[in-house]
Amino acid sequence: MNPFTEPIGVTHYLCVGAVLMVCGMLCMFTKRNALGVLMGIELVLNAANVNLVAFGSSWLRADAARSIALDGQLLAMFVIVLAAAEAAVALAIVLCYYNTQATVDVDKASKLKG
Amino acid sequence: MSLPDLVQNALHDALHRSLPAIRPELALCTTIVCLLLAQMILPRWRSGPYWVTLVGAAAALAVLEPWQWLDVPAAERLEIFTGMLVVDGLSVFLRSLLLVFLLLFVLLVWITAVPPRDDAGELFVLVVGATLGMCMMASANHLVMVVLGMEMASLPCYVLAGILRFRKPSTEAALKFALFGAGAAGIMLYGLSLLAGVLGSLHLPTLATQLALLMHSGPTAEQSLLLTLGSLMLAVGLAFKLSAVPFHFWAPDVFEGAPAEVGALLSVASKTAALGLLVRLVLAVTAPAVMAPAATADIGPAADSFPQQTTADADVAGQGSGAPAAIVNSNAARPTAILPDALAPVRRFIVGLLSLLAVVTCTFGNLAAYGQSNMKRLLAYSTIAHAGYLIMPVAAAVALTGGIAPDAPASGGVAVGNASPGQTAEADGPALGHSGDVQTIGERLAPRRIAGAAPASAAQMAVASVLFYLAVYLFMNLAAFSITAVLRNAIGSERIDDYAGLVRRWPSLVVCTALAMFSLVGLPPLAGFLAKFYIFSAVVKAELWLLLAVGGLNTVLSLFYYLRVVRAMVLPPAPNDQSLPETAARRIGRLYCIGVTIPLVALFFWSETLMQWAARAAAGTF
Amino acid sequence: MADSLRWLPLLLELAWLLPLGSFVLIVFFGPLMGKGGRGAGWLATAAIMCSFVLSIAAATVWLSEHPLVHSSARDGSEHDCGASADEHCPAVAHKRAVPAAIFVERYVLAQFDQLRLSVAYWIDALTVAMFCMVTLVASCIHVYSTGYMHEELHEVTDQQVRTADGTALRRPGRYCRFFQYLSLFCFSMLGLVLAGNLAMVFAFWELVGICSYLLIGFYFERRSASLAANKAFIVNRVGDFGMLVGLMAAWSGFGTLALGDTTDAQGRLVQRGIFSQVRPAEADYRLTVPDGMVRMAAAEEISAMVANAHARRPAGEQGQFVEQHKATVDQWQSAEQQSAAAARWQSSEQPKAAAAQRWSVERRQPAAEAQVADRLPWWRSQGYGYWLLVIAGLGLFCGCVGKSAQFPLMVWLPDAMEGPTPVSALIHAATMVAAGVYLVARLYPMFAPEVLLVIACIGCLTLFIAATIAITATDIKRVLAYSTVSQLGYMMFALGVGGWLAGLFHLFTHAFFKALLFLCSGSVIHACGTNDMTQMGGLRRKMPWTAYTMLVGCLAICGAGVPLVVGLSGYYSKDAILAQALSFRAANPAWGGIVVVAFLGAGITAFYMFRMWLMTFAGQPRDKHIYQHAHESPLVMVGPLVVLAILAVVSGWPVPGTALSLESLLEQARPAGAAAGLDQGVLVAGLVIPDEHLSHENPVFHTSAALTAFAVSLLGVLLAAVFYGLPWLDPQVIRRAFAPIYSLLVNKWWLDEIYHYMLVAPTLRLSQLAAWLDRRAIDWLADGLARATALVAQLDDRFDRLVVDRAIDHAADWTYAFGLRLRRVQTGNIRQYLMVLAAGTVALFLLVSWFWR
Amino acid sequence: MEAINWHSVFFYLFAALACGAAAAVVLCGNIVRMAFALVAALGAVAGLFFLAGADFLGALQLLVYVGGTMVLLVFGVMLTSHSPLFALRSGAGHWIAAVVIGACLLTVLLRAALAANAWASPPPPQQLPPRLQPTTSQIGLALLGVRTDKLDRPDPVLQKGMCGYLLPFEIASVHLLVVLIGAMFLARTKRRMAATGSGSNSSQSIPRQLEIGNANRPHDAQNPTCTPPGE
Repeated sequence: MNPFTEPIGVTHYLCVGAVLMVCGMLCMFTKRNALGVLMGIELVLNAANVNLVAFGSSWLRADAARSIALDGQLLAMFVIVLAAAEAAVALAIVLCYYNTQATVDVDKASKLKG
Repeated sequence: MSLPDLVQNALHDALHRSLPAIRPELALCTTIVCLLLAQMILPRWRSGPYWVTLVGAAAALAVLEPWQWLDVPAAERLEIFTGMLVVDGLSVFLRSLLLVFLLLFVLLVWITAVPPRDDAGELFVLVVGATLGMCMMASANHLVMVVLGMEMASLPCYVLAGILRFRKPSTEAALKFALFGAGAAGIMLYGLSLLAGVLGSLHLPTLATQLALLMHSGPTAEQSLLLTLGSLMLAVGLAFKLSAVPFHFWAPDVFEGAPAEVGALLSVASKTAALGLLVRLVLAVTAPAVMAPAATADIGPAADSFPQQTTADADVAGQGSGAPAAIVNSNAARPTAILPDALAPVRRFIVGLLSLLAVVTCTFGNLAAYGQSNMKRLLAYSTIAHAGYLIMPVAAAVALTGGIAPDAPASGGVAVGNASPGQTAEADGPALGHSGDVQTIGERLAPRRIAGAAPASAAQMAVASVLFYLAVYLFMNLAAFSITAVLRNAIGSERIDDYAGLVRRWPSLVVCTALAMFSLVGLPPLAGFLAKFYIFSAVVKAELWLLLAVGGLNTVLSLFYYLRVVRAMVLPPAPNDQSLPETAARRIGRLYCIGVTIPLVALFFWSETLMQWAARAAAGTF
Repeated sequence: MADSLRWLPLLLELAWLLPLGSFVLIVFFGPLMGKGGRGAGWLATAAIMCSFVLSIAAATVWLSEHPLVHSSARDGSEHDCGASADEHCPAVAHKRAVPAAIFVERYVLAQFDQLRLSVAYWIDALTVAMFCMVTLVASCIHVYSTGYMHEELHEVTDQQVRTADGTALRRPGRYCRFFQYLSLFCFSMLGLVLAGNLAMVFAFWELVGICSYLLIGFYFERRSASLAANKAFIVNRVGDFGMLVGLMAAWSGFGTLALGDTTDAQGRLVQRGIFSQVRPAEADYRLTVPDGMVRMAAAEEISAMVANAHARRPAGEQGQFVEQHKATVDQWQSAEQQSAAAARWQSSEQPKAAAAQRWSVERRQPAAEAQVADRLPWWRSQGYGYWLLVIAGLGLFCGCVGKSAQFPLMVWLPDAMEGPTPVSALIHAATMVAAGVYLVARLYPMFAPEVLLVIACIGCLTLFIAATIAITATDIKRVLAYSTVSQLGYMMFALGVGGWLAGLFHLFTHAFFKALLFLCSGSVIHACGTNDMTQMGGLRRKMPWTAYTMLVGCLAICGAGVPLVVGLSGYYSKDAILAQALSFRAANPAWGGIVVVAFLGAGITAFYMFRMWLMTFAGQPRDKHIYQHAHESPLVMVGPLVVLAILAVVSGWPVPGTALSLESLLEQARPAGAAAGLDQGVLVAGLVIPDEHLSHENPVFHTSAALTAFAVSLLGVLLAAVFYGLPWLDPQVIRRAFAPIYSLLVNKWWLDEIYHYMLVAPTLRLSQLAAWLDRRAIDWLADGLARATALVAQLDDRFDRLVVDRAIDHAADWTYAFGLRLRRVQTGNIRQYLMVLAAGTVALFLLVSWFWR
Repeated sequence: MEAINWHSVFFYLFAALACGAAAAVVLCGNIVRMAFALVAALGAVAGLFFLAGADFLGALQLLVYVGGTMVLLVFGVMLTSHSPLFALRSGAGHWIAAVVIGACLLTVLLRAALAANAWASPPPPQQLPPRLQPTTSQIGLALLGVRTDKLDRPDPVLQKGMCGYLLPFEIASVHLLVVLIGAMFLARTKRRMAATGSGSNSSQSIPRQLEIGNANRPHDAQNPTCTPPGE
């Protein structure tokens, strides 16, 4: 079966979302640079957005009437806004951290433990 | 209907119906603006931010008019902003708690002067912003509002954790909080997208009805897989806010790094909102008949389209003892009342999940608190443990919404155990099989009319016990944290060992500490006891014996480390080199501590009003 | 409720709370009130006096609404109903009417499901009378104490306590503290009297206990005092344990602890109280086993019914269901079922927990409820649940046994003499020990005949044992203490044989003369500085007021009077008791023996009281030194003596020209249906508790009781005079002649020793046995076997030390160590936290899909 | 041989780009390269949005994410790049753990994604690639509180659940305001000097004694940690 002749469904998008999610998570796990972790967060949020858009799209499934319609896009829009806000705050915190610790290494942030 | 008409209708609805219902939130928004303006126009008015916030919070509380709800028999359920928010007893109760806490928080920060006064403006913008978000969480009726509310509550808190921005621990705490929170938010969003995709809506009541219909017609394995995963990921986000194990890791570090005042905010307000949201979400999906938007097909979810249980007050007043007739009536008025039967697996799932979380959280929090030497860290673990206690009655409420349907093993264990096996199987048969024909539904409806009465009000009492616990918890934890803050200012330490000999210098404060700690344990002459009593009785009603056992055991476990704090203050001799000259600030600090401790005793003796209010608030939720 | 009656709760409430106010004020400001806290005494006295005035006002209000009628016994209008107990004559019928009482729920503290914890009052004539009596006696004692305790105003040198260097202990005075305790004591007692539900009763019950603990241990530096306080507290705990059992039985059986019916604001019935459940009006106030107890007893049948109903009922078909349930009832009434069920309750071995559980099942199955409700009367007629009622009654009585120092828990009361004398007076006359009798009287309606029989027996035993011990005691206060125990035995005995009024009447008269006696003895002790009667004698010349008021007290307690004409207060009350005892004997010949003991007790009482009086006041002084220093007490102490002496004389008399007398006032409060007489014993066949009115109305009982008691008492007095007044006989001779009996009595029947033995023996004996075995094993088998045994013993010992002893420690240590290990989970590394976040999600999913598939 | 579905082709193209770039973000060690890979991934996601018919959202993604958020991140990179960036590498243990957890997560998520196929079946293959219908005006109206999409929805339950987004739209602005003030507050390096010159005092009022490990320091009498209210 030739994949290029088959129409695209929700599942395809969900797979992309899953991959993005996992990449974002991996990013958060492995990056010692705080900014790297932030980038991972952006990927994770994007994964959710991909899902939402896919579920809201009327082109990707046969019974489009049961999709979440514009709700998907609207929620995704708010997620983008929130992600921007989150990035701003997180970045400010990272800068603050950098100011006091002179590093952006998250592994150095282990004074508080136990 | 033409487009301009639609717009006109929407605007009319927003301006005349919805806006008046969110007056407290509007007052908070105004407070934010006033704070910014005050800083801009009157930069030298150094106590300006305190006054503005105090007035703003008081105004918000005033326009919320919680005292009205003390008398209103049953809360009227009002969906506003075309279903985005819902105003009912629960939301009013939670918002009043949040605003009361805001008021007390402003006073505390004023007294303990953390952070420096120059930063007070920003601090209060953030705190008010966070409170606004929490209010949204408390009355969210739509997944967008869930997400938005949680983010609005979280983001300012990240900054607040780092409010002492030139101190290493503080920035470290903020960084950990922000990264962990963002990760949890990501997971939650992902799960939420899955849920929405399967159920086809973001509007909670619609979603719940969809779920009930889906369960009724029997979901495919794929659908239930997606539902399970989605709800679990959503639960992760909530568990993060609740600091439930294993998603609690941020809590101890953040509490230790952030000032004690912020700790109070995180442990009280944040948890209040999160718990409110949890209650809302689980009740929305397990008792959808209440919300039943499918009952009427008209556009625009006006409040009057919902059959209201105006008789619910009688039921609350009777407190489980009476008024089955009232319930029968209100049940009969709801065409979708059949749906809860189909939801038994969902209930089982949620009860199991919440029980698991509660057991693990409670035990872990109490055990890990044992070896702590830092007061704030100890309180952080105590907060975690209390999250566990608080989840228990929610599980109980979910179990109880199912009534005594014999197919719910969580609640019907004894009934099944006593009836002979053959009969039970016969009775259970049609309930378990999801055959959708109308006759079975009618048959199943009939016994529910008789049997469903008491459990419905028992579930309300379970929710009421959560609310009562939250109200008591506000004072207990605020007292504990403000004592920590006052002591930090006085003796410059947050180590428990450094509290030695305080009893001879500041006996009043030690008494307050003892009261707060004993109340946190749940010892009798204090409100904490009643709170625990109520939640445990809810658990007993739901017959979740494991939860009861774990809760009881943990209460015993927790006694030790709470007592250790008091012991550290009382028994060891005071170091001789320290003198504590009395200053006005210290005296006021102590007075504040005494002030927030008094309710712990008072609420024990005058718990009736609060409990009644909580019961009414809970009744409005069903 | 009549208009003026609405003020009654308020008046009594105020009278109750005033001592509390005084207590609080003294706690906070006591030391500031004058030099050494002198003002505290006046404050406390003023408070209790105000309470007294308020109580009098309450009594006035009460009497204005409930005018007294002439009590049938006193005015001689005798309805001859005959001795047969179950005959319905008009007099009996009217006595079945409900007593006038007010039940007010002042404030609901908390409500747990059915159980309401509230501040509730039960007010009837008894409450009002108790209030007047307690506050009056307490007022006298307060006034007296301001004189008696004046030493405590400044620094006190306690000669009885030696410090480490051998000198007498010097300590600051505790004047304030004394009055603070007194106020609290009065508050607790009044609260107990006013209480309208058992929870409140229990709370104040405990408070009374604590106050007595504090007051008995007032001189806590003295070892004896602190031991006595501990003893009082611990012995009372034993009783309270029984009381808790009774409370729980009552709660689970009645579903409420309130005495009266709870109504809401509109006056609708919310919950039936204990009294109306156990003696419902629709059953003509007969003793009725409440529904709850019947259900508990019939739990097995009920669960079977539920299962039945569950199986048979087609969903939603109500009509068929009713028919079915009727069929089930018929089926149930088959003869064999009946006999089996009737046999069951008598063995009734089913565990309570299981019963409760099944009951809850039943509650959750309303379908079966109607069926169960139908069966209830039949079950009740079969005696289901009766044993629960008995258990509840016995449990509650256990508490009274402890508090009222009945056999076998009477050992604490004589030791309680270590407290200051006014405290003894208060404890013995009006508060603590009266509480037990009061409670028995209050809960009288719910006592089954079997319980009453137990009460009578215990009371009889107590009165005899205590009276005999008192014969040989030489400590003046101990004589009085044993006399109290003995008199309390009388009261319990009276209550037990159906003499509700007689017992209470004696409680009141006894309060007056016992307070008088104690205060007189305090006056003597104050003057002589010693308690020992063997060092006194001839004191009447030095302190005439004390001597003659005490004589009045002695006469009163002996029941002196001209038979059938007039007498001191004790004469009337004791006669009433003995008459009722005779009535009881007539109804139950099998139990008649206990009546004889009661009469014997009356004689002994007269003997030891006069022995005491004569040894103290008559004859020649035995110790010149003490005699020379003795002096009459100040006016502030003598005044209360005179007041009490007058009361001791007149309190049994009706107010001339009116119907107003203590007896007729109490008669108003007689519990509905508790006039007994119609209650037959179930467990003890043929037991009949006779109606008290019969003993009044039947002149046979009345006259014979009066004459016999008089003769016996006279004999006792004469005997005392022979030994101690006009010393014709030397007591030493008698003592030698009856040496075994004397040693029995002087050692207080070895009760203390028996308890000591019983408590310590098992442990001691066991360890001795082990030691003995050990030694024997080594001595006798000094070979390889012995060594093996030794080895095993050693291993066992090690096991003991390492495992058993330290298991508790280890459990704690492990928890702690586990807690410390948990800290290591919190590594502080944010990336690990994030990994746990994701791993937790996955793990949760796997877990969930594993379990919920 | 059926005709090539260009819609699908483009989907695979963008999907591969998004996944590849996301993987590159994970694998890159250099923060700047990571940033560029992230830009690529987000851009590809924007392409996916277009392909799903979400034109406005795709544009928003490009503008806000690629334009705004990335600039923010790059700023951060530049501001903090004084320290050696290349030294920040994780140990092998961390990687192994991360990969194991990531693999588990991927399995679970992919399983869920594939499960969706069962109930949300793709449209029939003969259907032509749909034409782009602009959603901008619908989104705009929705943000005003009026939903005009799918007015003909057959299911009344779902119809009911279509809410207007007026409140989130408005409240998000308050949120952004608060958050930006917070971010500004944190990012401000210097303490604000009060006009009265009392700034030095206020700076001292940060409780110094809160430093960890230094908790035993006795109270410094010259350095009052708090001032009474109303001062």
